Amino acid sequence: MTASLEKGINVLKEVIDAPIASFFASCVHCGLCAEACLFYTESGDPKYTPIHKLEPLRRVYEQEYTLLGRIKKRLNLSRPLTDEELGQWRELVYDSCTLCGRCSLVCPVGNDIVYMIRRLREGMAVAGHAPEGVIGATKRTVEIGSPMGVRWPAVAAQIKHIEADTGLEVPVDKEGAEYMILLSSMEIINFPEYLGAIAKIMKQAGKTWTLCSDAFEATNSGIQIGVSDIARVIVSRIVNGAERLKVKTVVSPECGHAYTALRWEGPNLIGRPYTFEVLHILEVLDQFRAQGLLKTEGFEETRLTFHDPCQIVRRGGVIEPQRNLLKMVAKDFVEMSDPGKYNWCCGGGGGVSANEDAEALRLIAFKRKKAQLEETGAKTLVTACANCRIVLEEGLEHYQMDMPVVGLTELIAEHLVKSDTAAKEAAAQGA
Amino acid sequence: MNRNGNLLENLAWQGISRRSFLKYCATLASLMALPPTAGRAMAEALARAPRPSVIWLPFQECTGCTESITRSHSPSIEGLIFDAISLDYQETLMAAAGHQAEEVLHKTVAENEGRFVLIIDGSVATGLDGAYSCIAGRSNLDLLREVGPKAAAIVAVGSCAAYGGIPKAHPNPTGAVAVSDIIKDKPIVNIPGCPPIPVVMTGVLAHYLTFGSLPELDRLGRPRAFYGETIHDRCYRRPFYDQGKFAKTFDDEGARQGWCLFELGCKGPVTYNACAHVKWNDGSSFPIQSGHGCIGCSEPDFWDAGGFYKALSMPADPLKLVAGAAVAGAAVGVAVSIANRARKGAAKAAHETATLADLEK
Amino acid sequence: MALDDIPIKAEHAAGGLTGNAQALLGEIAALLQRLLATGQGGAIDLASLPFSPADREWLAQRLGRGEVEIRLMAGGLSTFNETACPGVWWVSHHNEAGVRVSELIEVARIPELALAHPDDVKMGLERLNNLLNDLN
Amino acid sequence: MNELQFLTWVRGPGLDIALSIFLLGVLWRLAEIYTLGRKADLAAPRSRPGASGWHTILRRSLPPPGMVKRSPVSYIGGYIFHVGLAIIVFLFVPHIKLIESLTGLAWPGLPSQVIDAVTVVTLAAMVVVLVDRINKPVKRYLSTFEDYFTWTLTFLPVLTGYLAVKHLFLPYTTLLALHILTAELLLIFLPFTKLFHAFTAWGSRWFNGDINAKKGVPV
Repeated sequence: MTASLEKGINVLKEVIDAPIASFFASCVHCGLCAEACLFYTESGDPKYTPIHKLEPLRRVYEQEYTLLGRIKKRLNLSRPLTDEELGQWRELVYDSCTLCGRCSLVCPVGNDIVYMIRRLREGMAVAGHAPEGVIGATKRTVEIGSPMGVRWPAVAAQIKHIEADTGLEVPVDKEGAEYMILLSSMEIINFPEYLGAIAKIMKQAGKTWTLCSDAFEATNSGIQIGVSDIARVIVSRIVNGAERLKVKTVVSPECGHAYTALRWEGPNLIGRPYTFEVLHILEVLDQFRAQGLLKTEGFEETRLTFHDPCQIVRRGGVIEPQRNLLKMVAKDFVEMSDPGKYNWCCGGGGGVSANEDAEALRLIAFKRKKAQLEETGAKTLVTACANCRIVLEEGLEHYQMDMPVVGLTELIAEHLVKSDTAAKEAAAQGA
Repeated sequence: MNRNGNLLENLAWQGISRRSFLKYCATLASLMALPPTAGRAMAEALARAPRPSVIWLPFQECTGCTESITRSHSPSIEGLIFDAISLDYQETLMAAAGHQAEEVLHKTVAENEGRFVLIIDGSVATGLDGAYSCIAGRSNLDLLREVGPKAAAIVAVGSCAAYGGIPKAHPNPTGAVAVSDIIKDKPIVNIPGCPPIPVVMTGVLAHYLTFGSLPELDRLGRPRAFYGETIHDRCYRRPFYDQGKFAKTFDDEGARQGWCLFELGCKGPVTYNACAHVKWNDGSSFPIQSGHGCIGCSEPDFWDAGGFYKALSMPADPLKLVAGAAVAGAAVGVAVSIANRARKGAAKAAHETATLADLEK
Repeated sequence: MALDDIPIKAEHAAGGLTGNAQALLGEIAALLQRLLATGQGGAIDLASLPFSPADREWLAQRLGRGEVEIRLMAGGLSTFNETACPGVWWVSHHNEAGVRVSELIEVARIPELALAHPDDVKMGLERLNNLLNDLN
Repeated sequence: MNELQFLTWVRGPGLDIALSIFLLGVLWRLAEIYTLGRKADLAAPRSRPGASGWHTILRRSLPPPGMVKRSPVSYIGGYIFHVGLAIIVFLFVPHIKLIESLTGLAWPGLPSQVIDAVTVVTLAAMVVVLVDRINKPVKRYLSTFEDYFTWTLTFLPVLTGYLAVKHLFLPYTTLLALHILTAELLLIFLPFTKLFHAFTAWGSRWFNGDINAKKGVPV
């Protein structure tokens, strides 16, 4: 295998840009980013201070791109980065960072710390210091097509089940459809209800849609491990599929980083803007709601709360749709503390959930979510990210909390008005 | 004048009452920051004081100091202090001249060795062996070296004698120095000022006559009683400084309102002297009261301290390097920027597309 | 042109109290107590501490005016004004030109300068005796 | 060298040298940092009111919800000493006079009693944040020599300025000279230490705001 320190440092030299230079020049070591990071707040260990996690990147920046740093290096006043040091930082850069970006929101000098962590991972990964679990997921995504090893036949089998259950068609490779629906392998395996829910909603809204047999998987481990070259390969499948089927809109599923990868990183990875639009499923549902195409009946009676997935909300900009949608179906919806862009991560994003080394720490970090949940007094937890959902379920189980975790799309689907009533209503409106 | 009688009798003879004298002593004590009750002790001591011999030597000077002293309070009650001393040699004031005067000087020095008080005004020229300033064919430097060591104490009157003064101003062509630069082993009282306040001088002499010792001096050899506080501290315009009210020009509304002259270059904050409370011309005014900032004339090297009309917080000299530094900074910036872009370009050129194989060693 | 014609009017800073005047009241009280206990008074020189015109005004107002006023003509006018606290005198010395040269608060039963010195009394007696002799 | 000569030196050649190094450093460092460039973002932007680099420049001056409670000393102490320093540096009349003589720009100042009070509060706040840096595990962990060095560089001019105005410990002239000297040291080191955040924090906030504004997140 061909990972090397030289490759890592070369990549770091490539990714360092004016924002990173400005961020490092601005840091005053105030430590406030630590207070925003659940790995620090829950463990109390100062090594988890976000800005400290960037020390290797800072040293490369200083030694390569500042005159004083280069002079110091020339005079042997500063040590070059070693492979061993980079290895020591794996825990800080991968195990204890979910790329949640909360630190970037509190830094008083304005440093976008997660922007830098994402780029430090570029170098860490090709220097061979990514965690095994994340490497495995990345390999499976590239070689098999999905991080969990799901192939098209498994999806095809699911489709059959769903078509049988709902009596609705699940279109595949239908050219010219308005929406191309993506899935995350987590959903295919653990939450097959999602696809059924989409079929019902699309039917009610009267929209054309399709799956793409060679681009059904939305997740992108390349982003989590931090290798743009690999992320590009993965995202290109979706771009090619969408362009082949000439769809108007590609819909990112209930998966956080898939949205970031496709919506925000994708065009930059392939080096051109898309010819189609990318929306998160929550955005699509909210548009349907606004257009009156989404009709629900009945309400959830129990108290609900919503966990904002970082990549969709703080890192994705989808903030109001989930709230609009919840109001349609929930009588007793309560916000968690720090809702919206200030949400606290579930502790498993950014590849952490795929990383066995991080498991113990992740459960410690979950104490934050546990406290938030207890504070709300909610009986059911709704979210919109399959990865969050798994991590939340594991955390709740570990702390012996009895609380079902539901995907928002499924919840909406459960409350869709039955087709005959819908027809009646439509008729009434027509009259 | 009966110079041998008791001082008070002398005074009475001149129509000056005991109470006038006591009042003068009380005022003097107050000026010297002695306890108010010291006035009486002072009066008693002064009345009994012996009459020490005093020699006044003028060096590189302008006679301004002498003018100042002789213009002290009319009808010169300070002058009466001089009655208490025997001013045996003072070129400007003495009637004798030429060889006669020189004789008096040498006779006095010889007769009073170790007992006379030596007053000096003017700086000491040291260039060309002191040839820049001579009396009777002898350089001041030479004379000081001869007479200085024989004095009981030396009083350096005026900024020139005390610190070198204007003769010492850059580029100091005569190699002017202070008396204290030449004489190291005698008590020297510095009474700086250009000129100094008359009462400061009489105060020092009165102290010497009263207590037989020199008053308490500060690090620069100045009587603490008069030089203990800055002009700024005792200035009646100080409240305006504190309120941020400043005259911006010499004829603006602020100047008319009597606001603080800091911005017009007043050196009051760094000038230790008694002008602001003792004042000049029989206590009638002092420079700031008449609308001009203090020039700091009683401070060492005041002449070279960056200009009389520049506020203390302003640059003392024109900035010469800054423009060049800005150009250099921009040049370094551009050079580093070009080098950085080249480095980044090289890193990009060296990029090998990462594959799965690159994730592991 | 008279001095007052020069259009420079020093306005005094509003308030302008330094707080020193208040501290002085305590010191005066201590001196008075000592005067009662030991017969020995004392004096406070108002020029020796930072004292604004406002401070002076404040102190003068607080101390008030008493019954006795002494004027001394010796090398200029001096005034000794008893304050509303007997034993506390407000003393101002002026020179011949009329400029105030010092100002004190004196704590004594009679200001020291107002008392006739025994030597001066002797001279007075001598003078009287001479007068009597001349008359006889 | 006597104290007036010392003062004249720091007001003259010393100031010239310090301002030159400062200016050189600032231009060099700004060019070094901001010419590194960045890639254009090709993703279709989402716009949301309040999300932009400029908004973030302003918004980051206020603490995010809950943060004051989590780190009260950093915020309260930090506010006090930053605002205090700004008041002292830019609203004390002699300083304005200096700026005016260098740039021609002037504005009204504050009474010196106000400046005195602000100075005392600022010094106290600086001591408190230093103690916090030593006591708080995160800050202690992050701190290097530079953090303590720059604290000292910032503290000394304020302290010497206060002592000079109040005539404490040393003659005014000496203290004024020391005050100017320490301020010059601050200027000299500012571009090359974390103190440079006085310049780059605005750029950093703008970048952060701009990067996230593309996603429609007002950070």
